[in-house]
Amino acid sequence: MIPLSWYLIFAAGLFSLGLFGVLARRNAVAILLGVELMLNAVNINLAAFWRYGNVTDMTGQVFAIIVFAVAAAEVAVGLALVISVYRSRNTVVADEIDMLKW
Amino acid sequence: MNFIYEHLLLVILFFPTLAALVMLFLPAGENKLLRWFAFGASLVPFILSVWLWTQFDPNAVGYQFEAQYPWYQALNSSLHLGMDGLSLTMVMLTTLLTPIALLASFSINDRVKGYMMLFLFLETGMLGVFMAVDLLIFFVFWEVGLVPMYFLINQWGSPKGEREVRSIFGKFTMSARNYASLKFMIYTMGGSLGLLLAVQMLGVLFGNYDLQYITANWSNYSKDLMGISVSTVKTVAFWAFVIAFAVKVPLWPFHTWLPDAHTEAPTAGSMILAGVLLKLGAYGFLRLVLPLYPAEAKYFAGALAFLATAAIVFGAFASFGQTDFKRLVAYSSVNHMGFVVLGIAAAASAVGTQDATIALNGAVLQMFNHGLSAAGMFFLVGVIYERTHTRNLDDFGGLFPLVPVYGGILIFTSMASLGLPGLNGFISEFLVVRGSLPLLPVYTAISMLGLLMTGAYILKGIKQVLHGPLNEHWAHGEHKLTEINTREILVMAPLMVLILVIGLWPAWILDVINKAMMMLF
Amino acid sequence: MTTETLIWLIPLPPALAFFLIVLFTNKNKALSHSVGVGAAVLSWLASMVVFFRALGVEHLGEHPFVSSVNWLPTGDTWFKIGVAIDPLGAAVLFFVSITIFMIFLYSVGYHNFGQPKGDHDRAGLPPHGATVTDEQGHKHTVPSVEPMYSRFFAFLGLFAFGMYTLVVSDNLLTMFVGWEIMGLCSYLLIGFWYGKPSARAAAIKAFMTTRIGDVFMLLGIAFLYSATGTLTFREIFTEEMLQHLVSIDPHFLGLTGAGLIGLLLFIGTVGKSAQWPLHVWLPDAMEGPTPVSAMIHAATMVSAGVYAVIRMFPLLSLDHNTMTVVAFIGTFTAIFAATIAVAQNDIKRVLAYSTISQLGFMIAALGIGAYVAAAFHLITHAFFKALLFLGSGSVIHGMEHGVLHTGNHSVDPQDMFNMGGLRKKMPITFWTFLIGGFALSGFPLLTAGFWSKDEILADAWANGHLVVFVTLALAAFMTAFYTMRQITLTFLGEPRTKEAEHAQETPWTMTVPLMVLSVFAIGYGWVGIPENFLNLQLAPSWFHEFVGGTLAEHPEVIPFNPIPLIVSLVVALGGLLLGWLYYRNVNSAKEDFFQIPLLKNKYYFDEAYQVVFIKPVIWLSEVFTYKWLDQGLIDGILHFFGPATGGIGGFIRQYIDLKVINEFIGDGLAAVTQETGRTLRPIQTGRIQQYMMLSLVILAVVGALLYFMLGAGL
Amino acid sequence: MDFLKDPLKLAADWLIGLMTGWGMPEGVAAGVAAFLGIFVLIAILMVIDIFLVWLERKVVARFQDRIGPNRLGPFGLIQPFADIIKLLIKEDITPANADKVVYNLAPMLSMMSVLILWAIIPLAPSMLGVDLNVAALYIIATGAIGTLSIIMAGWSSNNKFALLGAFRQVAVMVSFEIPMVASLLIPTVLAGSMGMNAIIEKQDIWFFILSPLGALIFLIAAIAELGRAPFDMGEAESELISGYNVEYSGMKFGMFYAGELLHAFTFGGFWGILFFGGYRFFGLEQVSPFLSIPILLFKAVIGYWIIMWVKYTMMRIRIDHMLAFNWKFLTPLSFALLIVTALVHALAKDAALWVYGLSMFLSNLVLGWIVVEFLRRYSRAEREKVEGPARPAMEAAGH
Amino acid sequence: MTTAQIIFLVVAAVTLVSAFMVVTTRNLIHAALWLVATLFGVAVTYALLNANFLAVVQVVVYIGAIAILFIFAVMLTRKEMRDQGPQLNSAWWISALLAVLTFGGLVGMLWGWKGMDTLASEMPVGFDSVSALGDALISPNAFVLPFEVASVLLLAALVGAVYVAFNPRSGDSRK
Repeated sequence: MIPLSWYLIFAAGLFSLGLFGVLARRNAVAILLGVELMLNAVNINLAAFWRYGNVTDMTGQVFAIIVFAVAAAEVAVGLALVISVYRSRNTVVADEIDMLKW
Repeated sequence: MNFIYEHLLLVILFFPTLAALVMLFLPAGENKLLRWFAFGASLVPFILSVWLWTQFDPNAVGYQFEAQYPWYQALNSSLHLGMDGLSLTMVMLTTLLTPIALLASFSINDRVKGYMMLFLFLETGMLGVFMAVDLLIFFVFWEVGLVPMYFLINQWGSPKGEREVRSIFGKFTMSARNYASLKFMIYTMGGSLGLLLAVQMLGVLFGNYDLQYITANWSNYSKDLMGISVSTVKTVAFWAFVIAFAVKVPLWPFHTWLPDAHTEAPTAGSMILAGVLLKLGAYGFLRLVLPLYPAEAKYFAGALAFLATAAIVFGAFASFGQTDFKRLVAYSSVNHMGFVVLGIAAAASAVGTQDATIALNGAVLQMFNHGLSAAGMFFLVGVIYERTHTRNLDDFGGLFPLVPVYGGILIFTSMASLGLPGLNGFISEFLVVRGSLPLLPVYTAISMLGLLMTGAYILKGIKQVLHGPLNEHWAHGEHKLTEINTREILVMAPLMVLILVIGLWPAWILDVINKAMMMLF
Repeated sequence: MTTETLIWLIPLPPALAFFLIVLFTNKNKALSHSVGVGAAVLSWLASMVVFFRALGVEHLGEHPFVSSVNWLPTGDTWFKIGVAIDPLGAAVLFFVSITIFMIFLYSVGYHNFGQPKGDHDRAGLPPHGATVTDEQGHKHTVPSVEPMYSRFFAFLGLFAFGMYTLVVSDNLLTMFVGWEIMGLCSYLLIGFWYGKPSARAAAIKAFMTTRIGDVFMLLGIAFLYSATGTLTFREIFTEEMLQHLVSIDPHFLGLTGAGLIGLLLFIGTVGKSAQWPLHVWLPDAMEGPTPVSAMIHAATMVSAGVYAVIRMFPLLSLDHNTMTVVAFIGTFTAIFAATIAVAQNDIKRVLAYSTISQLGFMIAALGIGAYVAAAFHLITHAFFKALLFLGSGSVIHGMEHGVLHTGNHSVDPQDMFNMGGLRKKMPITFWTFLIGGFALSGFPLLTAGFWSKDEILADAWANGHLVVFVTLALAAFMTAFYTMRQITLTFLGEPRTKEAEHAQETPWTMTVPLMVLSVFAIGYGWVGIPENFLNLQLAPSWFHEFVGGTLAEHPEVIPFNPIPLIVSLVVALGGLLLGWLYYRNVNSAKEDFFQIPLLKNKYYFDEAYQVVFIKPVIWLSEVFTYKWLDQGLIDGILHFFGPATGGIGGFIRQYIDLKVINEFIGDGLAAVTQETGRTLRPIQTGRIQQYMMLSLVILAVVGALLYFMLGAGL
Repeated sequence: MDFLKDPLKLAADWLIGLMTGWGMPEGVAAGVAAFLGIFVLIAILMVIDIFLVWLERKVVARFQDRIGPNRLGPFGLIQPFADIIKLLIKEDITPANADKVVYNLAPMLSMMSVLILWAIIPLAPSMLGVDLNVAALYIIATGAIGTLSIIMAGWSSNNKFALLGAFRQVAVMVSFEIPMVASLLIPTVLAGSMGMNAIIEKQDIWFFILSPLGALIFLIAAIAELGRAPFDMGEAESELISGYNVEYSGMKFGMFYAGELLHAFTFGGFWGILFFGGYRFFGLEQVSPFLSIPILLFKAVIGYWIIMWVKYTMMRIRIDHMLAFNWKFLTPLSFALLIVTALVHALAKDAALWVYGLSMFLSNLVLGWIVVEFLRRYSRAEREKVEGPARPAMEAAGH
Repeated sequence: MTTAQIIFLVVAAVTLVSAFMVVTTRNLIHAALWLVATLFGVAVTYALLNANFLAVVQVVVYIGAIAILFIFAVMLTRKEMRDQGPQLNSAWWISALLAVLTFGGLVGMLWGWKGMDTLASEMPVGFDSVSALGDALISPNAFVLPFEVASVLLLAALVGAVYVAFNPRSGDSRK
């Protein structure tokens, strides 16, 4: 059978890939894509811990569900922001959106 | 339903707050909606407390419907609610008077939303004091009640009027309602500072604020505290408690905020102020002072009785000396509440005897009765003030033919206030006098002077308003005085019915009070 | 229905009538008086049934009708209220129910039921008359109906309720309830025409004066209650209870407990029964409509005072000092009021003082221990005084006819000097008034007043109270004198004014009560003829037997003595004769020798009270308590705090906050912070990913540090 | 009898036995058998699909007062086969600058999203792919794949009309997913399970009778989800030529086309399953799967026919009206209905069956009435805002 | 190597490769589509973990809504069909280093954990994880409050997103 470590390492990999996307991509939408990957990695962990822990205790799954909700909210607001920024500044490159300093 | 039953006190306590929060989302301009909503919302606690009354077992010892919710765990203070016959009576009074006061406020057109919300908050504040079985919670609700009242007086009080403040530093004027609200707020808060300190001392000493626990342990606590002998500490703490409550009751000479606040408050504010807020002080005496400081209370019973008698006598005299109708009624509260404290003082001097029980019965019933009659009186003053925009007794005269129904109601309510046998005030005053006479004969005898003057000022009020030659100013034209309307009659109706019912058959409520008093003391 | 239930029900119809009229029928005059009179009839019927059943019971005094219920919980016990009818109660109930019924009936006519509405009548003022046009087109002014007709019956109903409650109650507290309800009603009824300032003042005076007494009485009740633990008469008037009361020492003027309680209760009576020095309200109470005067002075309220004293007699009689006080007050009032009555011109005022005087008789009788005589006089007096008041009302009513006819409103229809010769105009009124007057004067053998007054005098003589005897005899003489003065001035001779010429007999609703009452004014005396009158060995006096049975110790029948009889014959007949002789020639107030200013102004008691009590109280209230104490002293102290706090605050702000905290600490810190910030500003690039990297690096570093420093055992 | 009772198991056992007899490991054999089963099912579906084309054309012809295909074979039955041959032999064009991978993937996904729906359709009590305990959600999930296919098609075509069509279609599908979910939850609530078999077994009374309003909402949402008229935003011939599939030709177009028809048929089947008792028909399903399959298919055809009926009688609705209709009307209504259903169910589930049924039905009726009444007033107010207050008829006649 | 392990490895590999493509592809639409593939992979992982509900919801929410939104957003925020310029910023190598470090750190930290070799727990007989999950979500003793808070969060996000993205210049279509 599959030991827990496989899932954890798989999730860690996914998380690191997402992190790379977040840190390295220029496009704001792509950054959000990376964020999604990270969230999914977390969810895998949650589900795995549920499955490998006490199955009757649904905490892991509930957490995952709430992460879904948070992710949906985050995407909705994040993309709305991106579109809004695009409308006013005509760019979605994260480096160029740097007015909020000093 | 089961949930409500299990958390009945909590629901009653916070339903008004909840309703007020919901009101926040109602449109501000819809006065009708806001009024009816607030009124309807305040009916719910009333209905629930009627249910509470039916579910209440007067024979059971201790608190009923007890419920404990975590609140401030670091201090071991919890939202601990409970109900015995004493608080039940007061809760009934509060939940009854609030809808009535709200119904009475239907004529308010200015910022209705804020007004109604403040009223609902006020209800929670008052109920909290009556339900609290935790000293800290008691104090919190005690202060919570002040804030809405302050704004009600300050914002919705009588718009006219200047008040000249004279002091040794010179004279200045400020608007009357501002003066009154400030005086009310600062006086009450200042009075309760000592209470806060004493409560904290108890909390530190016992590590929690649970009233039952502290009551059981404090009265026979005998170790020295902070290097001071325990009796000194107890005496100081006793007076800290007493002053806080005496300001609220109010006892002479702490009473001068009352005529100002009552006079300037909006009608419904005065109703609640006189009907319930004053009871908080007396309730404090019964709930905290007597159980916590039996020995000190007994020792200082004479002093308390002196102040009570002074309140009765001077209150009556001052009331008689007024030319302002509302101020007259306001001073009558000083007079009537004096009887409550007299009863309490008498009981303190001989806890456990039958005389004491009778005096306490009288005091508690007097609290309830005064709640009914004072609220009614203030409302009636408000009714006529709304129509004439004056409270000066000399401006009225002979209005009876114009407003026969109003006149009848006014006389009825006045008579209840006067203590006419057959109406509620008599029962309680008689019980207080009966209970106090063997214990404090001199003070009781002197307080009879107050009783006499009660008649004088009540009759003065009726004489100046209703009787005598008609002041033609109010008979014709745009100033024509209109009769009390159906809504206003509906406001008075429950009060009047209760006044009569208690006057004729007091046993139903007195039985609960009596059993509670027997168990408490 | 058992008698006990019936007793409970006696007070109810008038109370129900009150509520019915107030709440429902107040718009309809006919319905209102039907309800009111109907209630009076019901109560009367019930009272009669109870009375006759009481008559049929042997030893009613020992086994009265009683019934009680729990009312107030007082600790472990209950305070009970209940009803009881013993012989005294039954006798009082008898006259109360009849007079109340008569007064109700009388009021219908008195308030001009069936007449048109007045032209300018207004609620709160007496009706001024209405103009009607007959078939020929002539305009007449006729009496107009009272605008507050329904209200009057409502008040009467409440009043009757109070009285019945008082009579049937078996304890002091409910008695006090009835007592005070009557006080309220007297206030309302005296001030019935509240539009008149005099009426308004009189109402307040009545209420306040009686309240002085009531307050003491309440104190007495409370004292009694706490001393005995009960207020029920039966339980108080037991041997051991009374002994216990005597044994209490209240440390007050050397009185025993019983004496002090008795005194306190008696002060209540002084107020209620208008005894000196609290008598001042009663003459002023004449401002009310006449049925009210009758109600207050005859049937109910003042009787209630005496009734209470009679009730409490076993207690009062325990202390010698108290009895002396009672006797003194009664006797003094009797003579004092009689002297004033001589100088009054208002027909009702004379009767008012006469009432005070007669009540003094009763009180004096009690003071000397003449229990039965007092009760007897109470009842006979109630009948004939009600008769007199109603009669005077009838006279006034007739005079008002005349006033309306001539239209001259300056003529006072109550002034006796404006009357004269009314016997022809108002025959029924005249004859009934004559009966009443003779009864009051104690016209020998025939009238009730003779028998009762004679009994008092006989008791006084027999018990050796010579001072009392002489004074009362003098008062009785004066009573006869002023009564005859009144009759002469009012009815005899020729009309002195046009108005008197045009006076008219009143309608049947007014005359029937007069006739009924005159029957009792004569007949009721016969039930109390002493058994050894003139040593004739008649049948035992029924009244003496019956009412005397109330007391545990049956009062003894006093032996016959001719001296008091002769004295009372002389004073009655002499007074009447003298009055007639003198006043048949007097035609105006100026000719009257007895218009002495001191008497006419009632010994200046009102003025004295004004100066001694009322003015100081007003000063005490308005100036001392409110202005000086509250607004001056207490608020002054308070107002010290506000500005003082403000001053301290100002100082702190000026010298500490602004200088030290703001300028030195606050601004200095801010300058440092600003400089630091300016230096570090470039770090902020605004690029989110750089921030994230940085934070991640820091997170990693901190995490690693924690991991290694806190140990790998995590 | 066994064969009649459970032919599938019999066949599977036989197959597995046969293959293990050849020396295969049992697991592999089971896998192969399952695969074969899937293959057979898909094959049958494809055949059905072909006949659906014929049916659709016939029915639309009847609606439009025509005869429809009638030349090839009896009643033109051969016509669809001819169509397929035509599609297969047409030139396979990929537009220039198109994203080729995505372009080619889209029709496959479209077809796939329909076919995998059949994994959870119970043809008979014992005959279904998987008895998923989240089957109701599964329907939505496959819808998501459909959505994806459409947007992929629209984007990869490198055509503005295609993109616009895809946008519109996707907006509609995403929006109407919400009332769809809510109405799917109604059978779920009533049955207490999301499993299809459980839902069918609970339907002693058709859920259509317990919740007619729910069935109606499901139907409307399904039509929108299918992108069929009156909600055919993605195609909208008059505006967008053919919408997202404008650049497709040959069998790729054929896959979109066939997918849509099969999808409609499938939703007709789901309608039957969720609200009309699925394979149940007065106990006949107990006799043999050979009876229950026709029952289900018959119900599916009825559902499909109703969907067609709607399509060919309603005119297309403007996109903003459609979305407003969804967000402002259908979604709130579906939630309200869900709440009411749950409440009534909770209150009345222990009552007698007829009480339960009646209260359910009546509550639906009342809610429907309230909604209709509300709509009437709202639209009157809207009309008055535009036209001014309605004049009395008399006065209007006078002008 | 059991069948499950093989399946897992395949799925994981596909997922990770897709994820890698997500963060590196130049074409953003492709990135979004690769994200879909990744999400599918994750959904399959859930299914492998017997979390049916999560798997289905993953498809519904992530693919049906979030991925679609991404595609929309990508399309709405570009002027040309093709992506211009570099898709990675200049400091991408630091990011890569950080990502690798993170992975290394995570794995390193996990490596020493004794629970790594845990095997999946036994499913109790008759245990329905979906209904258990439903109970947990609405039970007052469990997660009803977070659940409700999450719903409020969603509502707030909905309103906020509409407000933020609403173009005031385009105005209300109804006017």
